[in-house]
Amino acid sequence: MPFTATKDQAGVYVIRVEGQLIVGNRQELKTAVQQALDHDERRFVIDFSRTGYIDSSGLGALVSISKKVREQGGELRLSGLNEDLRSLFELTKLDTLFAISDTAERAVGSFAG
Amino acid sequence: MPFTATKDQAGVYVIRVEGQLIVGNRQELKTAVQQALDHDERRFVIDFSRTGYIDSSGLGALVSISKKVREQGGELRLSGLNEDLRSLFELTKLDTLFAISDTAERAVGSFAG
Amino acid sequence: MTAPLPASLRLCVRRRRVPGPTGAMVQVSLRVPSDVACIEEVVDLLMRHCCDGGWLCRRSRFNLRVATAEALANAIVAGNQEDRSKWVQVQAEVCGDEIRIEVTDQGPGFDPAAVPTPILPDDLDRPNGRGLFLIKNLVDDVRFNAQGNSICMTLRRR
Amino acid sequence: MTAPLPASLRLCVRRRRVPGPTGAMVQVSLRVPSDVACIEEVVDLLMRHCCDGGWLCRRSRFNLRVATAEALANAIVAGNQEDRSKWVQVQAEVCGDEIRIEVTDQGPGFDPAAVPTPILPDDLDRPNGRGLFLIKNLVDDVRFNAQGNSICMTLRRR
Ligand SMILES: Nc1ncnc2c1ncn2[C@@H]1O[C@H](COP(=O)(O)OP(=O)(O)O)[C@@H](O)[C@H]1O
Ligand SMILES: Nc1ncnc2c1ncn2[C@@H]1O[C@H](COP(=O)(O)OP(=O)(O)O)[C@@H](O)[C@H]1O
Repeated sequence: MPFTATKDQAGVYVIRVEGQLIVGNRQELKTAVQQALDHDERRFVIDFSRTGYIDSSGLGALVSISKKVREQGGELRLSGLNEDLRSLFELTKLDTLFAISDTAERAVGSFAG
Repeated sequence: MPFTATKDQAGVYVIRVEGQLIVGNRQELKTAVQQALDHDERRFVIDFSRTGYIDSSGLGALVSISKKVREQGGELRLSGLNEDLRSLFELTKLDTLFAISDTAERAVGSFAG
Repeated sequence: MTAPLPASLRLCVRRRRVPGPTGAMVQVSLRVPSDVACIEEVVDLLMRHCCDGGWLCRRSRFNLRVATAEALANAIVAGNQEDRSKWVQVQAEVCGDEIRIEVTDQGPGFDPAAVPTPILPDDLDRPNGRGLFLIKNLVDDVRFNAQGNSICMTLRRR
Repeated sequence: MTAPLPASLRLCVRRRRVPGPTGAMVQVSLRVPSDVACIEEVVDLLMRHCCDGGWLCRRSRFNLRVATAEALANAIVAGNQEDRSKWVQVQAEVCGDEIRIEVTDQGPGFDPAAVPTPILPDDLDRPNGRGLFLIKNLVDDVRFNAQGNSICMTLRRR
């Protein structure tokens, strides 16, 4: 499975992207977040510490997800971006659109109690 | 490096075969043992716990090494053979020629103090 | 992600110890079905056969992976419209310090000059339009044929 | 062990979703130089392209690896005498529940019936002569051409 989701004690929904986030599987990520929203989850971390690469469709999916989460009054943070992955966000200026933490733990911790 | 050698406290020379032991690299193993013999090592364990496969040249190299070690008054044990690797020794009846231990630790321990 | 059924595929690799007639040390050609589920495997095959060992630095390998995945996605989705009767042809060559990857689809082509830059503040929340921009920023040179159904990306070793 | 310089090599892979004219789902051909340093990579390439996913059980994959490495070693060393101007041709096919691997060298061939069994107690400490015996015991069927410079090994899925 390319995505594994866990809900932490503080009620934050953490999704880890294993492998690639690309045109062939981004829909699965969108569906996973939508289902969680439908189950009243509102705090999301998408973690990339085990991700190889992301293509423009993957970046686009993150943009859509971020919008959806905001529209439903939720919050989204990204975490675990290595130098290579981070460069994709910087090139596309998406680093200005997303809240980004170093690690999933920090991302979880940064949600207001 | 396909072979890593360590000398343990009890004075046993343990060589680990990493990857394959085949026609393309068996000479390196023979050389490693010969050099150790030249440095007066006499107790050898060759460990296969990190080995993928062995071909007939690799088996043949072990036979030659075993003979050399015996001729110089030394002892050789093999260890770490998984089920697949062990089947090669059984097919060729070489399991009757070699002293075989489950683990490198047991092989080391089985040398007379 | 691997496709549940392995997709049909044709791969040819020609590797030389000394440069061949075109100067190439490695030539790889791939015929890929118009199925996005193939992209990851094709990227892996190209990287494995073209960038084996320490030939390219980590960042360059990453950039090439992303650029190749992008070009394949464009060829399969925008070019061939995921029509399974159409193929995507990939040619890769390692020549000296350069690697060239050419991706050709059977679609009508397009005018790359007409594609807008996707990084204006107002466009940041658009879900698409970043593919060509990424490619151009990740490799050293990008060219299209006149029809626009074939892209050639060059990355230089540094 | 990977060769310090990547060896020259020609690899063609043809993979289908439905059986082709010969019934094959996967066809792989490889032209390999007469260099024992290539064996490991060739075995890996064959396994990757023929036995991807869980198609074969662990033991069968192991047996096929060893048998293929053996056949390549015989072709390169006994057949082509490590003469770099000679090649080894490998053809592999996956058809239904069978995988066939054929290894052909450019040597004079030999008479496999004349090769003695290497497991007599007195022969156990001989350093060679176990290759064909291993092959025969690791796969389901072994055939040679009349000349003896081509071996075809078949392994059935169980
Ligand atoms: N191979 C192609 N064939 C036809 N049109 C293409 C091709 N590649 C790109 N395009 C066109 O260029 C546009 C921009 O592509 P791109 O920057 O990759 O973003 P996106 O694919 O997300 O729209 C696409 O929407 C498509 O109209
Ligand atoms: N492809 C080949 N061409 C010529 N002779 C071969 C070939 N394969 C095997 N042989 C002959 O068969 C003998 C037995 O081979 P084998 O059982 O693999 O043991 P080994 O290679 O260790 O001698 C070899 O010594 C060689 O004389």
